[in-house]
Amino acid sequence: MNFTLESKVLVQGITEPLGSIYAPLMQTYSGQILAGISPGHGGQELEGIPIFDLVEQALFSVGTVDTSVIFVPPYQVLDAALEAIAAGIRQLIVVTEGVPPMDMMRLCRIAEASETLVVGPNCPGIIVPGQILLGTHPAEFYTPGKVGIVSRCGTLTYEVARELSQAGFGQSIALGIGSDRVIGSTFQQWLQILDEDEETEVIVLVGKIGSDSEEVAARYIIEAIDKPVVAYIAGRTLPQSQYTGHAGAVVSSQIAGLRDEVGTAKSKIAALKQAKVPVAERPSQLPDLLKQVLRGGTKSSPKKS
Amino acid sequence: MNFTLESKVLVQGITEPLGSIYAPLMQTYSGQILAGISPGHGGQELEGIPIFDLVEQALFSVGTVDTSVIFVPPYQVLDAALEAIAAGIRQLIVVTEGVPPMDMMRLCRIAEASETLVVGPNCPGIIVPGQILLGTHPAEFYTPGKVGIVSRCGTLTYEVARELSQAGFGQSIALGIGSDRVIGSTFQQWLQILDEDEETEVIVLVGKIGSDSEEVAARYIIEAIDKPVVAYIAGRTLPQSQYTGHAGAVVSSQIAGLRDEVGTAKSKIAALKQAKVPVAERPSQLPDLLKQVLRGGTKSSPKKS
Amino acid sequence: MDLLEYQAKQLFHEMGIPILPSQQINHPKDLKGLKIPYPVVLKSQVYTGGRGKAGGIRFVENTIDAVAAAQTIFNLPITGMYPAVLLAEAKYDADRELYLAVILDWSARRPLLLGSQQGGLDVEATIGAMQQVIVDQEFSPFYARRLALKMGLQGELIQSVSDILEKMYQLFLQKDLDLVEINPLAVSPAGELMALDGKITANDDALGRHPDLAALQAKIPNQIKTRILPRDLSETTLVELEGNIGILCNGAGLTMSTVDLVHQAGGRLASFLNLGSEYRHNDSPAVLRDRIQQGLELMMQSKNLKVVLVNILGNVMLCKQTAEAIATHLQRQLDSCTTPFVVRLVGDQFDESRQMLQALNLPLFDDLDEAIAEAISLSNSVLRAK
Amino acid sequence: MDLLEYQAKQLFHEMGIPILPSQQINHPKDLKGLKIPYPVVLKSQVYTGGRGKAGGIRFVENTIDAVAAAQTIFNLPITGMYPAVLLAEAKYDADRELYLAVILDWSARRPLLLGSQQGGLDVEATIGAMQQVIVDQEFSPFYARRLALKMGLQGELIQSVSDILEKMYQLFLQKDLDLVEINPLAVSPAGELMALDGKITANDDALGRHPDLAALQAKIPNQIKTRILPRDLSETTLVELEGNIGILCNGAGLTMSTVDLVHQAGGRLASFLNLGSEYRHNDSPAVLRDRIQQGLELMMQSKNLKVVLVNILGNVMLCKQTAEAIATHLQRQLDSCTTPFVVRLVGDQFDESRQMLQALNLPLFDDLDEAIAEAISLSNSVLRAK
Repeated sequence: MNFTLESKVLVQGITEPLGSIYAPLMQTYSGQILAGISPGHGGQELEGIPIFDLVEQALFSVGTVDTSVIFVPPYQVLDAALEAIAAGIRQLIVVTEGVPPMDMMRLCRIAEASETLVVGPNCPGIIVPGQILLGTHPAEFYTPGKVGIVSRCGTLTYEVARELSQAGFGQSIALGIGSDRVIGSTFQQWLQILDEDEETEVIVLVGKIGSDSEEVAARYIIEAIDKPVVAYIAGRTLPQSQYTGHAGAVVSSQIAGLRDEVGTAKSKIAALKQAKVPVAERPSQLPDLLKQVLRGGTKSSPKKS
Repeated sequence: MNFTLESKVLVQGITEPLGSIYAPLMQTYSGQILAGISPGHGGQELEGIPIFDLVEQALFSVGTVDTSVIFVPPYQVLDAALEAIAAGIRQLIVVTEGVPPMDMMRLCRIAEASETLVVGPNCPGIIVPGQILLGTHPAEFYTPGKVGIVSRCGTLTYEVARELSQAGFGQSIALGIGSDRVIGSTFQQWLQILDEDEETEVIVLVGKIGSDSEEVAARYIIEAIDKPVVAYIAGRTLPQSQYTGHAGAVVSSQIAGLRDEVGTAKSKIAALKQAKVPVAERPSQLPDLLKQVLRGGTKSSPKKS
Repeated sequence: MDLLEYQAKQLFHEMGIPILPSQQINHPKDLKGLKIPYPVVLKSQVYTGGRGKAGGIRFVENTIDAVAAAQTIFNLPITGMYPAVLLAEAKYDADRELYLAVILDWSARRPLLLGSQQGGLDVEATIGAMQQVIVDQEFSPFYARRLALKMGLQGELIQSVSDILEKMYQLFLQKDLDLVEINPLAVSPAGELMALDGKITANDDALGRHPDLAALQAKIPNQIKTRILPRDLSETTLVELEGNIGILCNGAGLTMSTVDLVHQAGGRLASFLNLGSEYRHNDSPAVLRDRIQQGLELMMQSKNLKVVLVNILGNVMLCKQTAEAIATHLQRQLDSCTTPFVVRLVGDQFDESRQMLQALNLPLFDDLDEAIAEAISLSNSVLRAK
Repeated sequence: MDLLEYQAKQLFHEMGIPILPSQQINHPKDLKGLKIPYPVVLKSQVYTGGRGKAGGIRFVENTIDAVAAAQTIFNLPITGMYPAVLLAEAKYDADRELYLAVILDWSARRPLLLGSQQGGLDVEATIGAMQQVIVDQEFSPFYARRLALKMGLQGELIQSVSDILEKMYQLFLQKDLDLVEINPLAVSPAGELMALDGKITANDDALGRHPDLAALQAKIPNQIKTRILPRDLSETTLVELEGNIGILCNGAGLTMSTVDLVHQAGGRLASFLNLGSEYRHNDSPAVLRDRIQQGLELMMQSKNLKVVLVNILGNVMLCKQTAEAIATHLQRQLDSCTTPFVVRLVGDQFDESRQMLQALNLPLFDDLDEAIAEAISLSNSVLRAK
């Protein structure tokens, strides 16, 4: 993971509507956007950011880049990501919503083979408050600190960050891993990264009903995570049929032999409690839970205090 | 490279006509065929060799295997090879002729990523005289010794080996890399392997007109090969239009900017002579050339005598 | 998007998967021109399972019986839905029935092959016997043979069943499917295979690159279009409940959370509406303003609506843009709309936005709990006023 | 296998690559029913290049001119071949002409994208300006954009030319092609693209899995079938020369080497015939015997043949099998065939085979040089006997 003041960043799809809104916001935050990519727009500029037709062309001109933030249309995401990987970029943040699962499966396979970290798609990206913004997070909601937020939501992540900031809990990093069913990096991967991250003291996991992501994450916390984790799950009062995800997902879970109730708030909260993860009833309760777990120290076998 | 008395071997396509002829011959030579594969024939035997439906099933039963020799029909070669690679086998010998180039391109890409050695297709495979037979070489033509034969031909390899054996030049290894335009391992790869092989003292390269394989090999010999090499090129008296390969190959060479005369005996012999590789006029001249180069010592900077 | 059986079978046929001779029946009298010899099976073409138990599948021996049976099936609702089409199909003598499917394994981020020797039943009933193979790398037919062996198949069936699976996988890949299922795949006494029933679910995100599948979607009767998740502006879905507070929100997680908070605070919802995430690549500010306004219009259609709570979070520009969109909406409907609004927005432009909305007598909050308390209080006062 | 221009364009069209309105003309009178407005281009559909210079392409303004031009083109041989079909096509105003191709790079074992801004000319003439991109990993459209940039394209042409290249690549991959070429790809003043001429070479080894292409092959006139390399038994090709010795051999390298040895020893060849490699997966001993016999029958058709030299090498069984096949052939043709045979075989069964052939007065050698000397000596004695 390399998301610091030193990181060099590229924006793919910089002339797309979303790209042209967020690239300047990201640039304002820390000035690390070296170039934007938009085939056919090579030679132009967007608020001082030079635009190139091709990733490798940009790298030839601006030097090595750590991360690319991708705003291209959904059916072009796979190609943009493969272009970045082929050019040697090993951290990708895909903001775009609506990438076909088949494309993501192919991207995940190739990303795994090339050890590329893919965040998203359909995600707000990453913010390291005071250092770097890689995505759509409204910077004003965030303050530097020691809490790592990993979320499966977009705007709800902002809400949670705002509650924490107002309560004096700054963030070491905050990211949304993406709301789609097929995403690059998972809760488990990020829990591991945050567990090892020296700037992070405690982890806030933000989930919602649907899919088995939180259940799998809870299992992983039991096995591998030492730092304290608290969670918030949205959708606990929703009628069960709503928002429990795509029909295909249900078929998949059922056929895959998972028990029927996977995906419900009940199942997620039970799994998290089994992992000794306190679950907030509302975002505004998170600061209290953080105080409790920080008072109690790390979850087990503390590596550092 | 692991082609010794200790090697463990699998035969894919053991119930195909070629497979059922050569598997028993290979088994007679050194008894290293642990299993044969033929979907639908699991549980049967071929002259004592147990047959399985699937490679992984065979490995579960007989343990690890180094090499698979593939005799399946041409359109099934890619699948058989990928099955072997997925099961962890890293040396493949594809005897079958007529594999579509697109399949070979995909196989080469995946083989490179998994560091798998692919010999063939359309090849007689490998023989290490006195140790192991992996393919179709008529064992009676070969004797153990210090000459490594690497050939782009099939039956002509046998002819060359027979001349050498009769003249007292036994072989450390002999192989055909395949007559097709798209093949797994190249002359260069094998020249390198034989250059490093402790059992090989001198290398005989057997080529024929068509393609640029010998020209490329000659360039590689200049750059990277220390041991003495002698060569024989078939087709030097053929009318030029005959056997210079597939129309596509010509287009490819021409468009790729290679000079027109690539592929002719003249071009190949000139390239080899430039690499200080003596070229025999006929197979029966090879023993004389071998005596000359062995008297002269290694080509340059001798590593061992 | 689900396909009907006959649509799925058409795709099977194009891919070379064997299906029985069959004919689409749009009206009972079509049976008089039937080209398939009797006995024939008539099957209700509906999107739900369990049609056999419900009486939606009938075997008939002659035209008179067939017309009568077709009339019955056309008039038989299955989980509330009537078929627009029946499928008339030849009968088949199966020796055994298998189950085969290719689905997306969302957690593994890989396709998954599924198979069982206990086909013909509900999937749920046979989960215990279901075998799985993950397609870990680029597909190759050996993955299919691996499944066939795990299913316990032997001899020539290993190859023939693998061949069907390979074709199912190609279909899955080429058409961006979430699911392709054959259940049952019949095995005749001679070992021949026949797809007797099939199910295909196309991925909604990928429909834009499959005009042939998108055309099938256009044919889906309106009664069941609610199965389709919202994808673009025209399909933002309003979820209606029994209370009186309406929630307009952006993003699924924030919407769920806002619903939870209202419920937890004792409020009762008339409806909620998620405007969708911020991550649509073509969301310019103009598109967002339009979407907010269209969302508000849709929201006003909910029954029992007494208070609207707007909770929209996002980038620095969104605060003012939302306020503007609400203002435009209210000015446009000034006469007809008397429903009170409670708006929660956050951002640098909060004060500016507050002034804009104050001119319309709308309270603007930056604290969500406060906004919710106000919305509930307003909804209660409306109730009391009744 | 090469496709004709109109066949290539049909595939372009199916793939969504823009082509001009066109019509296949089988006879000059077809032009009376022409549906394309004049002016029109008439093009000879032959397999060779250079048809423009040879007069095989003509612009016509009306039906009378068109019929006359068509008659001329039908009667105009191009490198010895007459067209069976003409293509009538609309005229196009091109602002610029590009060259695009996808081929196999045999050495790199990867597909290669080729492009140049100097289209419309002979490839050979523009090799200097040709840009290349190797498709190193799984294809993705960025490889096409990489080529477009290397070609020096700018602005919207980068994307539009890449789109065409992507479609060419899909065609290349789906149909197992050796070559797909568009030359020229016209760019209109408005920036629209149009494939004015195209060339497709299908891979012969893969034809078995492309019935649509194999069907085109069946239509190729006999006069040019010799372009097709031998693939199966029915197509083993006899190469005829001017001398009097015939060589029957197995494997290309061994055949070439035997030809060389005969030439080097002063012999002159009537013909040589390569029975093919031993690596056809379905070569059972019975198939091999049949192939040897059919090879001998084919060999006997060569003009001036005075001596047949058989040189067959292979596994332990092949020696005796070959002897048997020769014996069967000779016994069958005992009366008609007086051509002397010289046979060279090697193997454990050499003695057994020698006995078998001795009964037919055929000398069997295990040394190739000796066999060749004998063949030449026999051919000379035949010459002297004349």
